[in-house]
Amino acid sequence: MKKLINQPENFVIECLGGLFKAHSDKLDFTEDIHCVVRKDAPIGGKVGLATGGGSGHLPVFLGYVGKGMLDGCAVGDVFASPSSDQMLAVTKRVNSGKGVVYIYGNYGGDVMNFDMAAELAELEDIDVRTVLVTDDIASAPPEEKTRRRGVAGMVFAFKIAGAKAELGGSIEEVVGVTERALSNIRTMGVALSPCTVPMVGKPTFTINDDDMEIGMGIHGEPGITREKLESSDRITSRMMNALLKDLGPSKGDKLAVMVNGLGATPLEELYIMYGKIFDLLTEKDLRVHRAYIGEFATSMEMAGASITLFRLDDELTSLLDYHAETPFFSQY
Amino acid sequence: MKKLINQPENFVIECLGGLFKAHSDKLDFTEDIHCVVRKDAPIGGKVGLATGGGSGHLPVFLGYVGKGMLDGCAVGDVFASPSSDQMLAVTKRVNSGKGVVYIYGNYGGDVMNFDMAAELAELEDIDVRTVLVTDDIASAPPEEKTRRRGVAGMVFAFKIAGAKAELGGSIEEVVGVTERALSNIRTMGVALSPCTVPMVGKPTFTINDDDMEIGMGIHGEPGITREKLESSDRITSRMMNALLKDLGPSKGDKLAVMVNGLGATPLEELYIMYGKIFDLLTEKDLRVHRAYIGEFATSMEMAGASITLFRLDDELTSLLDYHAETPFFSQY
Amino acid sequence: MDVVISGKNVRESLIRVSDALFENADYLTSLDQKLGDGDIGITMTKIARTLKSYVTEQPFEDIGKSLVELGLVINRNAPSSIGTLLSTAILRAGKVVINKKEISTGDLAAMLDAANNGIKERGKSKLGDKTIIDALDPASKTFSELINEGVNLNDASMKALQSAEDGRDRVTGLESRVGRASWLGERTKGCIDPGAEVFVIILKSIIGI
Amino acid sequence: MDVVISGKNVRESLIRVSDALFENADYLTSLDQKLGDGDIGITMTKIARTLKSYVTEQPFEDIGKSLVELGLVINRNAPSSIGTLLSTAILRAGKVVINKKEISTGDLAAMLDAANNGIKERGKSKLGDKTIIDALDPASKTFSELINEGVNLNDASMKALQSAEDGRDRVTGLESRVGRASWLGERTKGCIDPGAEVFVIILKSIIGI
Ligand SMILES: Nc1ncnc2c1ncn2[C@@H]1O[C@H](COP(=O)(O)OP(=O)(O)O)[C@@H](O)[C@H]1O
Ligand SMILES: Nc1ncnc2c1ncn2[C@@H]1O[C@H](COP(=O)(O)OP(=O)(O)O)[C@@H](O)[C@H]1O
Ligand SMILES: [Mg+2]
Ligand SMILES: [Mg+2]
Ligand SMILES: [Mg+2]
Ligand SMILES: [Mg+2]
Repeated sequence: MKKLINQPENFVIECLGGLFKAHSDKLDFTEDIHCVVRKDAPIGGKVGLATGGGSGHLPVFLGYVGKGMLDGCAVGDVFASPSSDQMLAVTKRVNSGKGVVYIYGNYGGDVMNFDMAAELAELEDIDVRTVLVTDDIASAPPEEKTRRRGVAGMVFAFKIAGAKAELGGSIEEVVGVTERALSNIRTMGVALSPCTVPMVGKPTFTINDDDMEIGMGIHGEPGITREKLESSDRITSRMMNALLKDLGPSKGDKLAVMVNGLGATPLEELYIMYGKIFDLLTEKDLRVHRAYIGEFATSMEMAGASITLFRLDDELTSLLDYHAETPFFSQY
Repeated sequence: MKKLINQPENFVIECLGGLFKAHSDKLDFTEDIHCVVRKDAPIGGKVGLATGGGSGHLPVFLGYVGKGMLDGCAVGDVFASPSSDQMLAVTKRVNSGKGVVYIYGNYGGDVMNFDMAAELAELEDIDVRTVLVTDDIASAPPEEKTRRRGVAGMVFAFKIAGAKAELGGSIEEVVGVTERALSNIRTMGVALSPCTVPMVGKPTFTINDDDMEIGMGIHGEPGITREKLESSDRITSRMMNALLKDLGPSKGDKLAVMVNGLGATPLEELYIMYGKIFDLLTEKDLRVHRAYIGEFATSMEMAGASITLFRLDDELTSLLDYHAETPFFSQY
Repeated sequence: MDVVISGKNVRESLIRVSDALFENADYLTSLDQKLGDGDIGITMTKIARTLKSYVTEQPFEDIGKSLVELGLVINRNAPSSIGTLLSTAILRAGKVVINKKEISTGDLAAMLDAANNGIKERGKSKLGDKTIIDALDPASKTFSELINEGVNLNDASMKALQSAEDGRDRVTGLESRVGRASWLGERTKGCIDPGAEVFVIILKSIIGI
Repeated sequence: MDVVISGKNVRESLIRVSDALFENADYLTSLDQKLGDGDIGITMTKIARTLKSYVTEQPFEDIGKSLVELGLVINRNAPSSIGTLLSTAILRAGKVVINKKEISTGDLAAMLDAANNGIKERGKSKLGDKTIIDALDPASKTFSELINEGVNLNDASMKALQSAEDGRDRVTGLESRVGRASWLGERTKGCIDPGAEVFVIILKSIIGI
């Protein structure tokens, strides 16, 4: 895959350089450029929200730093965790005294580093809580939910936590509602082509020209099955069956739906998928409250898409509807 | 290139089907599904704004139908013009009596069909004016500007016209300010890989693994030169030199900048380009008023990017800053 | 004695055109790939399909009215550059014979002339720009002259075809100056213009050779 | 007579570790490609580079303090799973000998034990999960026992290495239960765990073989 880049080693810092040149009105960094925070952080009286993770997934993660969403984000190398002291720096900067909630995807490197950051922050009397995102149903069976990876569903977690914090929720309330949201969020993806980590220079995996991998993760982690590419309707139905089985909604339930492009897949194809998803949900007497169709959590130039279902209750609905504004995501 | 589609013949109608299922609160269609209009069209007392063009460029064209932008859009097959009666249906639906302005890219099929639509509309006493977008500097020399193709710069034209119309401008004022905007807009693109029209089934062009085409159009039209892929900084500098030469801004001028991904190129790479663009402009004492970085006018899964420069005066600045809200573009 | 062309004749010739366009779709695409965006075969298939279904359903009682309608339907189904121009041509040709159940050779000449002018107006291009015009315009002129001189339909048609082919070939060495191909500049020299070739194919199949 | 290890000795062994990690980067990546995301070579190169530059600049006057600092720098430069675990190990090992200019074999045993516990705490994994622990834990136990029994440094080290290699090999046939590899399930059986192999390589180069 060809890239518009300079030295691969500089990929992340140059990307961040461009980011701050473009959005210096809204974003700032603290200590080092990998520690991205809202310009107005800390927001007095508000619980701080921080995330972190590898680069290569824009708008995830830093794209959700902004009003009504997150306060800060520690940015790692492509597909690699940031360090504990980067997360610590973010934590200190976004803490207004009401504590900081970490919300991020369940990957080993991130968990270890953010646990370290949390321990260090606590030494400085910052109350840190952690909510792990484990929405990828293809990564472990329901009995082992805690082993699941975190993928596009984290955007909904950011949204819910962000609204609750902005509305003045306590740290317990923010953690509580975010966990409740996550227990109602399920994602599954399909990949058609790999991506290339700039420093590695070759594709993360190989896949035949007429094959797809259902259930693949956003770093190219193995999915459930690799087989011949099928029609969009058929793939969508299969993913929806798996998601609905895992989520188990009841007739009349209200959902938010995200159809997320992994990178190379055109918006047109995401809308074709959404058309089918809408029909399948309608058949089952499930209502779509909001649809998010676009690129929300990517794997650089990977072709493919993921579907996220989010079952809403009244509070989750009003938090999802709450306004948000970041350089990459806005809703009014 | 692998696609998540069903029957290629149904690509456009299924995509539109998904669109209306997702955005029925904001969008409607008239006569046939290819005629997309604002749900609240016609807006009393407002000049109507219509565009049209082939599919495969989302968010262009229909993505800019909404508040503060366009009132309607006629949608063609992939990379093909809609028909004159589709454009006519849109025209009738968006006309509130103050006339309708067509703003679209300079492509033969579109010009002929929209001219036909305009003639037919005039028979029904609708005042139709046309503003052609010709921003792609790679498609013809400055002496033959009217031959140039319309590419990503059209989004700025939609924005300016949309704000002016929303603010109550007359048809002459809307046309005038849109033409002035376009005389200050220049775009140039670079392509690294082709895309595939679903019904054709093979790539629109071939390009060696280590080559790029500078100046390529958004349907794969030939550019200025095909050569070995260079670093992002070098490519960006070359495109910026050509753009600045053609636009001829003076020290201290204020610009809007768009870095537009063609499809497969990750956001990270667009930000790397923007970092360089910002530095080059700063060196030349040019100020960036607003930066738009993302996918605004695509070619399905083509890899590559375009840069658009838009020189602003006071009126253009305030029109650019005016709020807009469509399912694909919002600014507050 | 003057030849009289019935609605049935018109239908038959349009079915031949449809067949020829289906057959030549891939060949025409290969020409458009060199000069444009390679979609002319898709357009021709759409037109061929439209012709076949329209002609099968329509009695062509009023030849003019049927052709006008056909032009509109073609525009709806195949609105690319060449599709729009052909739809304009058919529509304009139809207008000349509105209300007629039979047409004369003189009508045919007037129809071809109207088609030619329609395409020129709609496309705003002129002889030498390397478009369909470069085949259509000389063919139309030759046909009108010969019919005026009393030459029979068959001979006039064959001479018109010769003019169309000559016109197409005359511009092959030139640069395309209109549409997508114009952006290729120099690189278009030596390539056959697909639109001119389309006209030759259509004319041949109308004549029935 | 007890062996005494100086700051200079520690620096030299860390330089050997650095060299070994550079050398084995591609090999380790090939293991991680089967089990994980294939980035372990990048991590090892980052650690090797950090070791080399840190060790060159630092006198290792206070061995413990230098190691603690080194651990922090490694975390900053290589915060992947294995990078974070190794940085934790070095930091914990350093804490045991803070303020010391020389260390004894007993210190070494305590350091290895602290590293082992540090990795267990940080990674929350246990023996048999098929991780670095499966090489490190038995090596640490063997070393402590032998040093306690008065066995000399060289023999104790060699036996510890043997335990590490045995531990690594013992889990190769098992399923990975932790980290990225755990998502591969069944397919991990028969693949060497890259983290366990990293520990063997590090231990070998500390010993100097
Ligand atoms: N303005 C014009 N006037 C006359 N003929 C034209 C014009 N533009 C295009 N053509 C003809 O149409 C042909 C290309 O048709 P088509 O493939 O439909 O174009 P596009 O794909 O660019 O819409 C050309 O070969 C030329 O003969
Ligand atoms: N929680 C853990 N506890 C102990 N060792 C672990 C743990 N997670 C991963 N490892 C070790 O790290 C190795 C993988 O390291 P690395 O490639 O950095 O992981 P990743 O790329 O997934 O962050 C594994 O082979 C394993 O030995
Ligand atoms: Mg990794
Ligand atoms: Mg075309
Ligand atoms: Mg064409
Ligand atoms: Mg790894």
